[in-house]
Amino acid sequence: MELTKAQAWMADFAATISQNAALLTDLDRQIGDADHGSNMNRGMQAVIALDRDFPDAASYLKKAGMTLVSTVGGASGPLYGTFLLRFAGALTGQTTHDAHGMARAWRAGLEGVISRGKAGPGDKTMVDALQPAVEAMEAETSDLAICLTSGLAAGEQGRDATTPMVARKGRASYLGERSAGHQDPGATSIVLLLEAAARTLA
Amino acid sequence: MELTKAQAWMADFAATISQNAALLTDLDRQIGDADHGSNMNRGMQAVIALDRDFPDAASYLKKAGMTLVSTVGGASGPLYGTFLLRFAGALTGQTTHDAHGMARAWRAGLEGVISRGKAGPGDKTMVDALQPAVEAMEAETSDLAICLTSGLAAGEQGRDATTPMVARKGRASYLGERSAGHQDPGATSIVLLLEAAARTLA
Amino acid sequence: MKKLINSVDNVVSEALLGMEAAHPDRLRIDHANRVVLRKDGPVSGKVGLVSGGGSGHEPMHGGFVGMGMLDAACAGEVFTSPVPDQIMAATHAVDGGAGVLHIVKNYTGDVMNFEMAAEMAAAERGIRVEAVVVDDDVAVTDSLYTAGRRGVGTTVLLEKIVGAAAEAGRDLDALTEIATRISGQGRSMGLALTSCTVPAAGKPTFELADDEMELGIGIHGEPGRERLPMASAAQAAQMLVEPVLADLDFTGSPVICFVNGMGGTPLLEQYLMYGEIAKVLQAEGVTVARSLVGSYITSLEMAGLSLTLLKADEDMLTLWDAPVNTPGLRWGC
Amino acid sequence: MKKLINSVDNVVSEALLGMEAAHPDRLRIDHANRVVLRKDGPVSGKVGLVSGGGSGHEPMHGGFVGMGMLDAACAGEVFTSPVPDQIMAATHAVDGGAGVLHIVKNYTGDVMNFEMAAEMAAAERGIRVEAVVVDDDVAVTDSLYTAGRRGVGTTVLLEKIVGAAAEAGRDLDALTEIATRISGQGRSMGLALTSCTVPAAGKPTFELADDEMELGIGIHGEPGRERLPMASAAQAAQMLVEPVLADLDFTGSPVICFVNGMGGTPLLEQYLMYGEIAKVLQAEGVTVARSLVGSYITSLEMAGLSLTLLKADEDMLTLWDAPVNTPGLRWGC
Ligand SMILES: Nc1ncnc2c1ncn2[C@@H]1O[C@H](COP(=O)(O)OP(=O)(O)O)[C@@H](O)[C@H]1O
Ligand SMILES: Nc1ncnc2c1ncn2[C@@H]1O[C@H](COP(=O)(O)OP(=O)(O)O)[C@@H](O)[C@H]1O
Ligand SMILES: [Mg+2]
Ligand SMILES: [Mg+2]
Ligand SMILES: [Mg+2]
Ligand SMILES: [Mg+2]
Repeated sequence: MELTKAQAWMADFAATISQNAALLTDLDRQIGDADHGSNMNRGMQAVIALDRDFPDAASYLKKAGMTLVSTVGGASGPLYGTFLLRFAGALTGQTTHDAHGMARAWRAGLEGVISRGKAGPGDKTMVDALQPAVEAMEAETSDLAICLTSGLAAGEQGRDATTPMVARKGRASYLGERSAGHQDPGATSIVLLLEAAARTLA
Repeated sequence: MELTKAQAWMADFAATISQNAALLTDLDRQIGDADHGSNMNRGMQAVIALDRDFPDAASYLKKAGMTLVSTVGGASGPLYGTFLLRFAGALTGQTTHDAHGMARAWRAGLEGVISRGKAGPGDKTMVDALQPAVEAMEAETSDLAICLTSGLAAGEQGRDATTPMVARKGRASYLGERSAGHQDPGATSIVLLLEAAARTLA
Repeated sequence: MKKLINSVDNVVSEALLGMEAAHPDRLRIDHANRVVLRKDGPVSGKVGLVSGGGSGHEPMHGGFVGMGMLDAACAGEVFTSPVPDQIMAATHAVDGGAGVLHIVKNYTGDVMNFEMAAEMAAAERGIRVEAVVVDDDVAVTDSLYTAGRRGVGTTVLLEKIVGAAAEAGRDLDALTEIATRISGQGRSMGLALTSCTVPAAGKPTFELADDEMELGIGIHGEPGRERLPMASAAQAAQMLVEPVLADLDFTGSPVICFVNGMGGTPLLEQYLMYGEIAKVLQAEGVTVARSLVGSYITSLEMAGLSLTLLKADEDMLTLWDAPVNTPGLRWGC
Repeated sequence: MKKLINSVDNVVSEALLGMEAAHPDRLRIDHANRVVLRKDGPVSGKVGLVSGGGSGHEPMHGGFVGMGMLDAACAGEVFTSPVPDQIMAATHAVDGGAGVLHIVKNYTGDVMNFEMAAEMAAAERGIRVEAVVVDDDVAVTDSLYTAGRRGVGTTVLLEKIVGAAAEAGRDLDALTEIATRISGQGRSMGLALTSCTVPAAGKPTFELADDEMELGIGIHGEPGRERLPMASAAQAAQMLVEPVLADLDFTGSPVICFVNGMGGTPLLEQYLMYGEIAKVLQAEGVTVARSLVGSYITSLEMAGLSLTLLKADEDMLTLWDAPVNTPGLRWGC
């Protein structure tokens, strides 16, 4: 992956988060603590304020991940941070920039999220958008653009599927049955990350 | 004054206060601390709960005054209590029950209020209803009923006249100019006392 | 109205039951008279300090009963001064033979009820009673012809300092003197973001829109002097400090700075405001020697803040630092 | 939204400025990392106690820093856990050579951020870090497959008791053991009459009608388990006590009873509720050995109350009584 692409991805994601911060916070108000939008926005503003001088995409995304860890807090900070750190780790040493590599990087990120947060499918978390997205990418490795758009489509479906779920992880789990009927904020922001990727990384 | 009349007066006043407690508290909410109705009601309920066995009106009204002092608190407790104590004192030894005696008793009560509270006419307090009422009674001593109804009429006028006043005594004084435009709660309850008197004491 | 109560008539008496259950080691409560008493009182040879007022200002006054502060507090109905019977009962209960000082906030009702009680206590038992009337609220225009200023935040500082002086064995004259001096050297100003609801009234005393605040409020949920558009913390700090400094020169001696939450304002905002106020004071050349931040003299659940400055001297600071052991204020022991 | 702030982005950092200005004698603040530190720390040879979490719960945790309680508290954004950098900075700052104990409330974010910090502190500096995770809220159904219970009121009691044990020189293993035991023996339940407004969100997290209350709330303004019609104080006391006693047997050993205001509930109601709760506990055969009443772990301006019971033993009671000198909790010195 080229450095400029990685930077365009983060810039696009930051802009999208900023536009959707109120929506994300509002979703979090319903089943959480009303801060997912401001958390992500604070973090992504710090990411785009980073120096633009990096040797490659991997070192840039690593720094972006550390920045999220250092500025976001809450559940999403370590999770998004770990995602980018692992994503960057999978890029390191990659020479070709194809759909295979892309899917591998997303898979690495997903696994970081799972190992940090211990959530599984159906727990009503960002994993429910991220996991189907990664699986769809892995099934579409002929073309990078197609890979990313099918990842996005699967992520959207995964996000929508969180609405009826009863949360078992994160703050929403405290609500028990009352968490059903609300879309998960973290799954929603993952789709924004996928959208930004589809727009910038192909 | 006969004991039964004094007791009828207090019973009537208690009932009237109870019916108007919300109104009095509401007036007090606007320029005070929203308790004049509940204060007076608490006191008058205690008065009507008194034993009915008294040698005469004077000793009964003295006990009623002490009861108000002991149960009402705030500004109105000492003021209404002192009013009744002095009123009762003026009855002591009175043998005839005429308008002269009535006016004298109200005058004594008024003077008690003034010496306790140091308010003068125009300070926007109960004195602004009580003082013109007493003066009207003193001017109509031919007939007891007429004496009381003219006292009431003058008290009503005095009460109405408090509305434009800027308070100089009591809590309303803290509002300065903003106290203008609101009827004084204590002047309002004094008119209820005059109404009860006009209904029961003639 | 939503409150954790059983019935509007029993709020005060039931709260006193809870207070007694929570502090059996330090407090004794005369429930018939609604008087909160120091468990180990009366202290023989010590001047008894009695305060009190309407309820709804907790921890003041009941929470300030204990070693180094008050000997008794009379709890009136919510926002209604106590009656003379209560004050007499308290005065008798704390009399250790050295006389009793009444600490009264300047409200017509409080002043009259304490006066009647003092007259009766003196007549009935020959107890020597002195009184200090606290009137520190600069929001109120003062004049010979009015009821004067309200007593607000300075009361807390006064009860602490005079309490320490009484504990140290000073006599009634000395206590009356220092109490009067403190009352003369303290000034306060408050603002509210919301009103509060007196249980018996059932609805808020006044209404404020979402973009309004009320400047110059007292402690009874009453409206203030001026309704203003909602201000920033920095502006609000100016609005509180300025009228206080305009009323009394606070430079040249150590000052106790007391930033008080009105009940519904979180400590987070109180600290933020303390920071803003400290900045303004520093710029004005005021030296803060001691500070107190918290909700100590409240108006039920009102959101808002008051500032109290007390021009102190070394004696007052030493008394301020002396041990105090009450439910509401405790240090040094 | 009406708050005494300057801008929603600076609430926490400006409140820390105010806190430092108010307590220069006891606290030192690392503003870059938003860490509240004990002025006289690190105490050589003593285990360092670090806690922290989202802001908006004041006085917890920053107000519990000082002799006999915490060595450092990390202040996250409002209701958002601190980041690993802050926790690492705190861990380094309090290390007196005897290791560091992290006191973490069981929220996904808090747990993950503290974990990352502990990993990094151990890797970078070789500091031995242990952690205790408090999860005492019986409103949350607990299971192996969920995030588990929230950490609420027991945290305050734990920080006091373990703070005293650390001050007494106990080592990291002993502190971890007693902290874990306290966490296992504390249970809490809360209710709210109103929600609260996160500054950055600008409106209340949930809405409650004038005749509704929310049972089983946490400390982040989040809705609870059940919306119920508004209850009397006596009923509310039952609703709090019953699930706590159903979860753990509190008879047979001394109990610390902590009745906590959520921020917007006046002390008058808190005491009234304490009385009601004490009655129910007595009827259930629970022996209250110590009690604490006040707003110590709050949700900004939320009106409501929580009950925490801790099954204590003589050692814990002695540690509870030991001197503590923090802005939020002070006695014995
Ligand atoms: N254990 C977990 N694993 C994966 N994702 C999680 C986990 N816990 C929470 N999340 C995600 O984090 C989101 C909430 O993030 P945010 O609101 O920023 O943090 P917090 O819950 O600490 O306030 C949830 O919507 C959910 O998608
Ligand atoms: N100094 C005074 N002299 C005469 N009447 C007064 C004085 N101060 C207050 N009042 C009367 O008392 C009324 C208020 O009574 P109430 O609300 O029961 O007491 P409080 O003001 O203590 O709450 C006022 O409306 C006024 O008529
Ligand atoms: Mg959240
Ligand atoms: Mg009134
Ligand atoms: Mg009153
Ligand atoms: Mg959060």
